[in-house]
Amino acid sequence: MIDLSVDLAGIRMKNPVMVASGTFACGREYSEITDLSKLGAVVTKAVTLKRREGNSPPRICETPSGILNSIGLQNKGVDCFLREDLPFLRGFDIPVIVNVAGDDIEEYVAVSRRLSEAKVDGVELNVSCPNVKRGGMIFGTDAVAVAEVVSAVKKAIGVPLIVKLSPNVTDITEMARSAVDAGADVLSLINTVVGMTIDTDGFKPGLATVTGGLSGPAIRPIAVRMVWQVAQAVEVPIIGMGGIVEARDAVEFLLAGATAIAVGTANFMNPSAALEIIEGLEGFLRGKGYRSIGEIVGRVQA
Amino acid sequence: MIDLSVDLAGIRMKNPVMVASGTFACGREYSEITDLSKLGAVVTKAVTLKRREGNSPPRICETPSGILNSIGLQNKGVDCFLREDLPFLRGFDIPVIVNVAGDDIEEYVAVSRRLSEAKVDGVELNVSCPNVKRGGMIFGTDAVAVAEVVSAVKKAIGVPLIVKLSPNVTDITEMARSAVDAGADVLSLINTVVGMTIDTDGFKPGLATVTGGLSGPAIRPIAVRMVWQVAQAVEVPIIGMGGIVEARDAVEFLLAGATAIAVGTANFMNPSAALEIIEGLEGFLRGKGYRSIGEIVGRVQA
Amino acid sequence: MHRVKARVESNAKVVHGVHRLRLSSSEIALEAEPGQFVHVLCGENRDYILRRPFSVHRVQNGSFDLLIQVVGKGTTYLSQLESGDALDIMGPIGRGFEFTGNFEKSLLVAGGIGVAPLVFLAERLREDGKETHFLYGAATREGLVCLEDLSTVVQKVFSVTEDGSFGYEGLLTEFFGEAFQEYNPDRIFACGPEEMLRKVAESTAGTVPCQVSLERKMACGIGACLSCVCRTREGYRRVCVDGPVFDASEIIW
Amino acid sequence: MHRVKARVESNAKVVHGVHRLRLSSSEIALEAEPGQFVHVLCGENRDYILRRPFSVHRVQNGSFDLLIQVVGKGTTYLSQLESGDALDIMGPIGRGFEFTGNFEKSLLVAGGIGVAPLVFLAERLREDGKETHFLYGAATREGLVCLEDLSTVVQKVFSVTEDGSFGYEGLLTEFFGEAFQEYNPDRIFACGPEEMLRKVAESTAGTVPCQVSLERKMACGIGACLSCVCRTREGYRRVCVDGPVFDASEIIW
Ligand SMILES: Cc1cc2nc3c(=O)[nH]c(=O)nc-3n(C[C@H](O)[C@H](O)[C@H](O)COP(=O)(O)OP(=O)(O)OC[C@H]3O[C@@H](n4cnc5c(N)ncnc54)[C@H](O)[C@@H]3O)c2cc1C
Ligand SMILES: Cc1cc2nc3c(=O)[nH]c(=O)nc-3n(C[C@H](O)[C@H](O)[C@H](O)COP(=O)(O)OP(=O)(O)OC[C@H]3O[C@@H](n4cnc5c(N)ncnc54)[C@H](O)[C@@H]3O)c2cc1C
Ligand SMILES: Cc1cc2nc3c(=O)[nH]c(=O)nc-3n(C[C@H](O)[C@H](O)[C@H](O)COP(=O)(O)O)c2cc1C
Ligand SMILES: Cc1cc2nc3c(=O)[nH]c(=O)nc-3n(C[C@H](O)[C@H](O)[C@H](O)COP(=O)(O)O)c2cc1C
Ligand code: FES
Ligand code: FES
Repeated sequence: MIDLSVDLAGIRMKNPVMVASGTFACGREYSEITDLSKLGAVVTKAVTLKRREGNSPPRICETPSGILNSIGLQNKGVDCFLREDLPFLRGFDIPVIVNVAGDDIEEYVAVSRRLSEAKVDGVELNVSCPNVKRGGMIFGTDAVAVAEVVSAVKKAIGVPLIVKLSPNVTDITEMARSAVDAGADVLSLINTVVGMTIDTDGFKPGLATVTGGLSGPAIRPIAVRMVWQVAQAVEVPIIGMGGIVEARDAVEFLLAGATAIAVGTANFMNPSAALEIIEGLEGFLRGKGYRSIGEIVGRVQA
Repeated sequence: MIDLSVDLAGIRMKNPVMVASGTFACGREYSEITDLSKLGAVVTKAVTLKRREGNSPPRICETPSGILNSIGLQNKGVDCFLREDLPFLRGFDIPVIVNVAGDDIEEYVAVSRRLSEAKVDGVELNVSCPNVKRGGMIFGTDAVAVAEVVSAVKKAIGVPLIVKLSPNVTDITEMARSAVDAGADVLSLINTVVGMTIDTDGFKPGLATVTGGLSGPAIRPIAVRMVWQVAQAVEVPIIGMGGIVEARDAVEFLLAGATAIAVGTANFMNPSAALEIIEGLEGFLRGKGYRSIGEIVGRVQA
Repeated sequence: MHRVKARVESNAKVVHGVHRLRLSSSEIALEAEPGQFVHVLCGENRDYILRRPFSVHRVQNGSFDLLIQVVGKGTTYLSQLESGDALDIMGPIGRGFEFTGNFEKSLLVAGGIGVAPLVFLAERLREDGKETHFLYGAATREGLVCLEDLSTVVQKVFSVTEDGSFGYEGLLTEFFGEAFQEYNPDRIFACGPEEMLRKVAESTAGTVPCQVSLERKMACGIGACLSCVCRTREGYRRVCVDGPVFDASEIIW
Repeated sequence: MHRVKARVESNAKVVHGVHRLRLSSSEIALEAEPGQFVHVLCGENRDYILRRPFSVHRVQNGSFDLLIQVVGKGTTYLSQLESGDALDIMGPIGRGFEFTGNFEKSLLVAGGIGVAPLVFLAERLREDGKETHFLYGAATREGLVCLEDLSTVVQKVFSVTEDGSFGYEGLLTEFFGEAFQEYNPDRIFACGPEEMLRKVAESTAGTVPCQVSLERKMACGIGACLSCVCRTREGYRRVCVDGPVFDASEIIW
């Protein structure tokens, strides 16, 4: 038996494979064609205090080996989440991590506190959504602002606090240290990279918001690099993501120093991507003669 | 007749298509299979004061829709460049722009002065090479350092000064403004994005330097976004690059606000890429009823 | 909704640039309703990574057809498939046309490849014994790819081509009023370019119920990612699962 | 060096996972020398974007062969080509084997698919009337794909397989000394995995001249990008144009 289980600052997962925020909604849609109970954990789409409309369409376009999105924070608000989605997710006996966004520190704190009271398994602070004009972005690219929001939320909750970092910064390790010093129990990286496309027939941007977030295989080398850099810089566990499509990709992140990984854009290509990666990881470890996933974490010879 | 000519702060080019530094050496190798005299301009591989060995191999690996490189600054030094390569390039009657790198401001100044005395058509300061450990990187990601090196070189030369920006920063417009305020006549963007891959069999990084520079179609959305942002922020002409493979890609950069564009990684796939893009641009403009390339620059409806 | 590896039974070039792909899947063939679509993985490629949505065009016993216009990479890939190839397909997906209501005469309005789901709908309407007319526009006679099929399914086809090579000359929307007058329908079902749908919707507003099938770029195709929304009176709604067919009166164009 | 659209004349599966591609190009066939390679665009794909280098394996009148081991995306693409398909090829490229010097008896050492350029070399050596022996190693009998071809071209083939299914059992390098003793060559030409080349080079150091053909990942393939360098006594040198064949004494392993 290969031991795939991991402990993320108290969040016990039977394997290191989660689904990335925003690409899996609250799992309901995918539950029809994939077995959620096999996942390491589910991370929900961002939840805010009140219902949000999100950005104007078009919200998506394709790029070489990637996609650009500008969904914005469309969601029904934390109350509706707790009423409708959390009970559903609880039915699968896997950790439920809730991605939280807000316009200001107060909103982050209020939403996180509600979730903590409801005993979700973890709160993931989305301090890095490039698609929200008000607030959001500033937190993710300024180390002082990151520290402020993290320490405010940390004081307000009693469940593990995950901070999701933006890759759109000069020095990712500065953000990481700042988040950890302020109380982050786990770091998630990376969120999407700011990008833009232009339709050369209509002379219009591909997205209504002009710029949006790039995800998918195209950004994987950037994500692996940042995970590796951050793994050298801080002690907390890292959830690695960015362009993971198959088990080998996940192994790259683990070798770079991630304790767990998340599958995002690949869900759109292959709704069973996460499940296939779990199997693939097991096969990989067996093939190399390892007995537990922890044995390869951070083992890149760099 | 479609007028493709552009004037980049005094550098007169018969069309806006150049080849990007480091992907075309000094043109000699490509001259066997492609007609250099048709290019808008050639930008050489980085030149330093003395001969350099460059980084240890492996120096390259493939990533989804991109490549990662860590050539480093291997070159024969400015004297050898002036003796062997410049006379060769002069034979094609197109502007010769020389990419300059260095370990410190003194080296940048010394190399640029020699080139200016030799009357090259433009100097492109590579303040952003992610593959050089000493110096290089710091200039490109710190606005004050960028300003220092740019103003020092500006004082020393009498030919147009192009500053090539690094995308590995939180705010590209800050770097752009800093370079322009310090005297940059033209901005080039983007250089490569720092990335990393790991060989999951050998547990070794794909590159001997561990991290390297990501280029190719994968980074195009990032490059288009930065060109657009910088075009809003400064008045000087911009040379856009990053993943341009065909004419439509070039049009994206022009619409975003670039006056000229450069073809890099695509040369490796298709050594005639630049020439085909020139033809394609002409066809594009004709098809849309434009008469000169300037008519579409910055015309994205954003 | 299922995810299946469907086998290509046949791939026929209908006219230049339009292919009819017959795919075997009894689950999808059995459950699909007119207006629903399937979400297709176009190869194991990592260059363009999203699935592509296509309406169910017709169903047979154990298989169904797609009618595919070749416009880009994904559709080029599909057009080159050969019998026996396998295709990763999710479906049937979405809210199709609502045609069980109380009405007598319907007018189906198809612009170009928008004809695909309307042929399926027309077949069902005939089974239900409804009187069905068809307003069908395309750039040229060649573009009216389903004309023969339709002739046996609907009462009358009103054809319009932009170059006048068949039927009336001009844009379909220029003749909508005339067709409406002629057939006097009490239901409209439309599929085609959004500009056409908007005009049809505006012409019918407040007169007869009109349903339109919308297109949006889609990522997940199953309601999770919120990338495909359109603006409706109830806020943004997902074209993939709240649509693709909407009551025209809901849409804010 | 030329850039041509070469037509695929034939694509034969030699054994499982190894294909022989015959490509028409009189320019390349005419100019290629043993040890040179061609740089091949493996499809119009934007997922993996670099060309792939392959040694010229044999030349005929107006065409040449590649011997391709399927290991990844590019080689899979090539293995699926059909006669009549066109392929974008640059070549011939690089410094091949130097075999015009003053020597009598050579030993060619091939590990696995490294046999590809050595068959071409052996043919030329025979034309020059030289005595040529061959040390040929692979994992299994199947992997000795050129054994039949070689039997008519060289004096003797010394075969080694890792599983002992043909010839001696073990690694080629374990038998290098024995083969060397047996044939007593005054030139060595080797191609195969770098570890094998290093061992062969070390065994011959200071005795007979030894040339090795190196492999590196390549971007431009024509000397411009400096991505393919190897360490030599004169500093980093480009495998694509300063090699791929080097005098073993130049290499710093
Ligand atoms: C519900 C629905 C049903 C459809 N039914 C049919 C049908 O029956 N027959 C048919 O030929 N076409 C149909 N389309 C359009 C079809 O999905 C696109 O033509 C196809 O996705 C183009 O893919 P491509 O790779 O060839 O083009 P590209 O232009 O290379 O595609 C680039 C991206 O844009 C998206 N895209 C491009 N055009 C459209 C479009 N019109 N609608 C939505 N996304 C688009 C693609 O999915 C892809 O993500 C339907 C679209 C929707 C939303
Ligand atoms: C000068 C030279 C001559 C060669 N001759 C032959 C030959 O005659 N027959 C043959 O089967 N193979 C030959 N090879 C190796 C061949 O180039 C690789 O097997 C091939 O590039 C693999 O491509 P892929 O897409 O299938 O594999 P992938 O593993 O998907 O390739 C990924 C990347 O690594 C590069 N790469 C992978 N393996 C090698 C390798 N061994 N050497 C250089 N680059 C590599 C690819 O070019 C590509 O850029 C030669 C290599 C060189 C440098
Ligand atoms: C459509 C879409 C919506 C997303 N929404 C969120 C979100 O609400 N909160 C968040 O923190 N990240 C969000 N992300 C970012 C992903 O969680 C992930 O960090 C990123 O996409 C990189 O991983 P990938 O390349 O595997 O998709 C979203 C990504 C996509 C593609
Ligand atoms: C192999 C290689 C070497 C490069 N060397 C240099 C260099 O010496 N100086 C420089 O300013 N940029 C260098 N670059 C960056 C390119 O000029 C260009 O900015 C970048 O690759 C993005 O463009 P592309 O995606 O079209 O390649 C190099 C890029 C590559 C791929
Ligand atoms: S495509 Fe994802 S919600 Fe519609
Ligand atoms: S591959 Fe570019 S120099 Fe050799």
